[in-house]
Amino acid sequence: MAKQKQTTYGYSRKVLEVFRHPKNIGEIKNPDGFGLVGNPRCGDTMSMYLKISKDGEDRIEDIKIKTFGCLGAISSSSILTEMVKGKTIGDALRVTKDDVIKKLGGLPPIKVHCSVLSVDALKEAIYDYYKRKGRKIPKDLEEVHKHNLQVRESIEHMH
Amino acid sequence: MAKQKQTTYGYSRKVLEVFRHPKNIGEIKNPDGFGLVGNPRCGDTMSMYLKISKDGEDRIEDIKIKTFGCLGAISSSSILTEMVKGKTIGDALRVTKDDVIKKLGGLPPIKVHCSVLSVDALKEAIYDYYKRKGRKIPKDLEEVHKHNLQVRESIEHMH
Amino acid sequence: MKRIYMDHAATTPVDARVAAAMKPFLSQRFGNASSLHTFGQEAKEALEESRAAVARAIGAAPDEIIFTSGGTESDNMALKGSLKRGDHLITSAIEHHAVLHTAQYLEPQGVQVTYLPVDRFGLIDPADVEAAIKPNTKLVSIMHVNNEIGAIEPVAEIGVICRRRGVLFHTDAVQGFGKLPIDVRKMNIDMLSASAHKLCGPKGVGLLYIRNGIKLAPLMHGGGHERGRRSGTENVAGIVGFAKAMELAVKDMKKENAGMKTLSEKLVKRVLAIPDSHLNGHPQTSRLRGRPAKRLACINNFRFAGIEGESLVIHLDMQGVAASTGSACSSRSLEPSHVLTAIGLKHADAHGSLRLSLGRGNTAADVDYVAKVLPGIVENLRRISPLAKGK
Amino acid sequence: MKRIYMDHAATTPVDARVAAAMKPFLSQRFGNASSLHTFGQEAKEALEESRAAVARAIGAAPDEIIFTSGGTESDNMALKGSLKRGDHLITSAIEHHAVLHTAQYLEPQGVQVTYLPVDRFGLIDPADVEAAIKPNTKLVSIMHVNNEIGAIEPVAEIGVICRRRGVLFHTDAVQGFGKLPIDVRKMNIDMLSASAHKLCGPKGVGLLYIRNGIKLAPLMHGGGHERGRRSGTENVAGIVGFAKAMELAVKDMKKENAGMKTLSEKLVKRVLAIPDSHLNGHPQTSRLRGRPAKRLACINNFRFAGIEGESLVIHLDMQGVAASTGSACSSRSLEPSHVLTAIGLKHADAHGSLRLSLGRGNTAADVDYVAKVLPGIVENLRRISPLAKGK
Ligand SMILES: Cc1ncc(COP(=O)(O)O)c(C=O)c1O
Ligand SMILES: Cc1ncc(COP(=O)(O)O)c(C=O)c1O
Ligand code: FES
Ligand code: FES
Repeated sequence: MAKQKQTTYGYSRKVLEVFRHPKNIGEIKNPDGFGLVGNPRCGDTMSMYLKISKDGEDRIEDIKIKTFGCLGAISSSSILTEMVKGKTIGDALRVTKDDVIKKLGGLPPIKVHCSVLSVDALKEAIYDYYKRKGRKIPKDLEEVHKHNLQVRESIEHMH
Repeated sequence: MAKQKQTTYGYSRKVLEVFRHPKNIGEIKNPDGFGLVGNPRCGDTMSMYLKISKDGEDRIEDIKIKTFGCLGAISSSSILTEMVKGKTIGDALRVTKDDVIKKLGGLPPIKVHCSVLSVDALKEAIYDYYKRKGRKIPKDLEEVHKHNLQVRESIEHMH
Repeated sequence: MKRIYMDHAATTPVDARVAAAMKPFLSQRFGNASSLHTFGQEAKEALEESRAAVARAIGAAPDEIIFTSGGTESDNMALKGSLKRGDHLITSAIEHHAVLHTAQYLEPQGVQVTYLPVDRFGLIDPADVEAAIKPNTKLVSIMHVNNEIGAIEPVAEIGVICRRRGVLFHTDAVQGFGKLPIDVRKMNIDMLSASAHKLCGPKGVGLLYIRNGIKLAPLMHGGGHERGRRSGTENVAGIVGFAKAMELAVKDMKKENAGMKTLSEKLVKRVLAIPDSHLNGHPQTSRLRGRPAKRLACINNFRFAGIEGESLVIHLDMQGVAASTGSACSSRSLEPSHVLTAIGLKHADAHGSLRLSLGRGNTAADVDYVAKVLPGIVENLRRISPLAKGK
Repeated sequence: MKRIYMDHAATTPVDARVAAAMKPFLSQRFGNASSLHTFGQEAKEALEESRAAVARAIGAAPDEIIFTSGGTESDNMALKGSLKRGDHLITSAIEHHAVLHTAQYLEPQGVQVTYLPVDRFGLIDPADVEAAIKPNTKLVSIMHVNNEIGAIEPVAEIGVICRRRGVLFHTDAVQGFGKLPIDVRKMNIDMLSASAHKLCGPKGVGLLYIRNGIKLAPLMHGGGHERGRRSGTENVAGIVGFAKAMELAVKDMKKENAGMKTLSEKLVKRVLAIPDSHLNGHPQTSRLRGRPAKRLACINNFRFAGIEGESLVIHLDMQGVAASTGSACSSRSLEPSHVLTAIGLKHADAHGSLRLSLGRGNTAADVDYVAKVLPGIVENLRRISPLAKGK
């Protein structure tokens, strides 16, 4: 895991930069895939919208997010959308929380889970896309989804 | 008991004045009465020398002390000698620790026993005088003496 | 960029007059108050004058005051020093962590603890205190003013109950100290904690008032300072600063409170003009038809639907405004504020709180500036939030 | 009257450079280190820089240092935090009261305590430590430098023994800190207490080094500061001052020690010219034929037959010299110094001690002045003493 270097508010310079100007914020009308994930402890929530290419290459043509959460959550989700936009779903699924953290110049230990949240949001949206298309769902996506359902139940009362 | 007013080093102005210039310091060669008393806790020690008038009035003609001890002990013993010099033994025995403390403008609570020590030294010297003269010894002097013997045994090792 | 400080409930700058009072005790008059010589006696004298001054300010006797390293130590000492296995403690759900975590530490040691609930304004019902008293109840510890939402607890009423029922009463007065009048006799307070850095004094100095006759087990053993109740070389400069800060606070209490009230009203009005915004805490900040104030005017706590507090605070800071979400000490924790949860807020709402706490240095222009930048920040954060309504 | 301060083992004036370093953290940079905003971040940064600096100075990692309210709290925490019912503690008869009274408090709680004796110079034999270790020995707490007679204990040797035998080793380094080189790794120290006001830093700030991996029960519960190990808003100004004081001490250690040694030698020689006077403590203040120094040169403790200490100290003070008898914290107690008793002095001799402790501000002229007035005072007091010989 990339160690955090510079800190303001306990965050790296890059996190702050992304936080100031987050990218790909918003919603997509009639998305091809949609994911909503939350963290049961901190109550932070992300919704992820995908537009997937119709050319058989499963390329992420457009991606939008909304995040209710801390700087870690906002910057993780923003940078992730930038990292995967234009990639194929296969490549996008290979992006890990560590990639996100590295790109952000590190995250405080207590905030590592924020990057997990963003990666999970993407997986959840891809799960939704596969589901709609009636595709076979890879085991790890299935697991993320199951976990997410549990969490969402438990945080229902939070909002 | 007189409450202490002004304080330097925790002592009244008067205590300090007496401490700076203690009176009646020294010994008397061939005294008519001699008393040596000590305090078992703090280890302070006083020796008191009396010269008593031969006119049948038992007047304290001269009095000298030596004190190894704190400011409380030094000033108590000095002021006591001033208070009783010239008095009859009967009057001298009526001087209490409270009289001493009052004259000193008060003593810190932890130092009240220093004034007791000075009063005891006088009693012990008078006891000695009575003994030498073969006089009947009043009960309270007898008690002070007994107590003092015990104490002296217990502080022997201190010096 | 002009920087506006609106986090006075977290800490305050040392007043210049306080710093000036402290200075000689760092340099020329640096003696150890236990030393017999003149340097020591000077320090001792300053120490005792400070003690007498703060005692006077709250109606206590000087020997009822011991100086500590801060509010946390005072709270720890009041609880740990008075409670032993088998005793029952009554406290509230909205105490500062210095009380709450100490109570939680004592529970496995065999101390029973009742955490009283509060109403939606954070107020404790004295009747609840009375009802919770059991034969083994030893201590009631209820804070004077809550640090997050400014709730002013009915300390005098609780004091009467405790005295009548023969139960000790401690109050954590860290936030109200120097802002609300306190008379420990009239209010039947047995122990009281305060901390200098909340009233323009230095950090690292506090006090515990202990009513005469109450024996507490010491937290710190050693040289027997503070008449054996708190060992450790006294922080004379800090203590002198504390006393000076208290003197200034008491002298100007009426005037400062009036000023705070005016600023606070303006601030609340402007902030609540933001759509879907709410005040966490009681609206009544002064005596009204004979009923006492329910909230300290300088502590203003808001929430904005759909918005997370950390992001809000950092955006504000980027625009030059220092504020907080939750209490300062939990700003690095993931849990939502226990105080906001206790007044009934949902998790997300509790996470989205903003505390703007006013102090001596704040002006109407500061309030204007905050009121100007805040709506835009809220709007921006709502734009990226999946929880925000509309849009 | 010129006032000469020769009581640096009791406390020291804050160095002007230290006061200057502290100042901004009282006024402009006053933030609470737990706050998220810029004021808080600045405070946090200063706090962490200070932590790193003192850690570096003793060969520790920054996260092995926690800041406390002073040496007393550090000692209390080291002992109370590591010992529980059934454990065995080995300490010495000459520890500071902060250790000794804490040990005495722990005894009735079911902690066994061995108080090791010392030789006539106040030195502990490492072999005694080893011999005292039992299967339930949890902690050895032996001070680095004794505050009354300056004895330098064989801390490194004791460290080796403790490490080998799997026993924790704490040292109260309050007096040696910044005066003797310390490397906690090389010396196998597990915990170390220090206090800023002994090295020209402010009162009310101390530290406890806790080797990584050691878990101590906290003494103070609350907001979870110092990574949960010591709650309470950090005294940032004080901590910055502590770090600055340590930096200055380390930078000039060699030079200052050489200066102290010269002054001390002169002082000892002149004082011992008084009839029936003695040095309490080891004569060897520097490395000699490969053997380490046995006494810190700045702590010089004397006795004068037949003379009581309080009177001596007050006479000296009346002539402008601040000194002490016994340790500062027991100056108002009647008991003779436990340290002097432990090195075998009789009650009266222990009561008649005079400590002249040198520091940064002292000059050769100061020593000359003391050497000039002291003989007369001793003579005067002997004149009124029934215990003095001759005359
Ligand atoms: C209500 C309350 N109690 C206790 C404390 C702790 O005081 P200190 O920071 O001086 O340890 C604080 C502030 O931090 C507080 O607001
Ligand atoms: C050896 C020693 N340990 C502990 C202490 C206590 O430190 P503090 O005064 O900072 O509480 C002192 C001095 O007072 C000391 O000399
Ligand atoms: S704190 Fe939970 S997502 Fe950042
Ligand atoms: S302290 Fe004992 S006689 Fe004064």
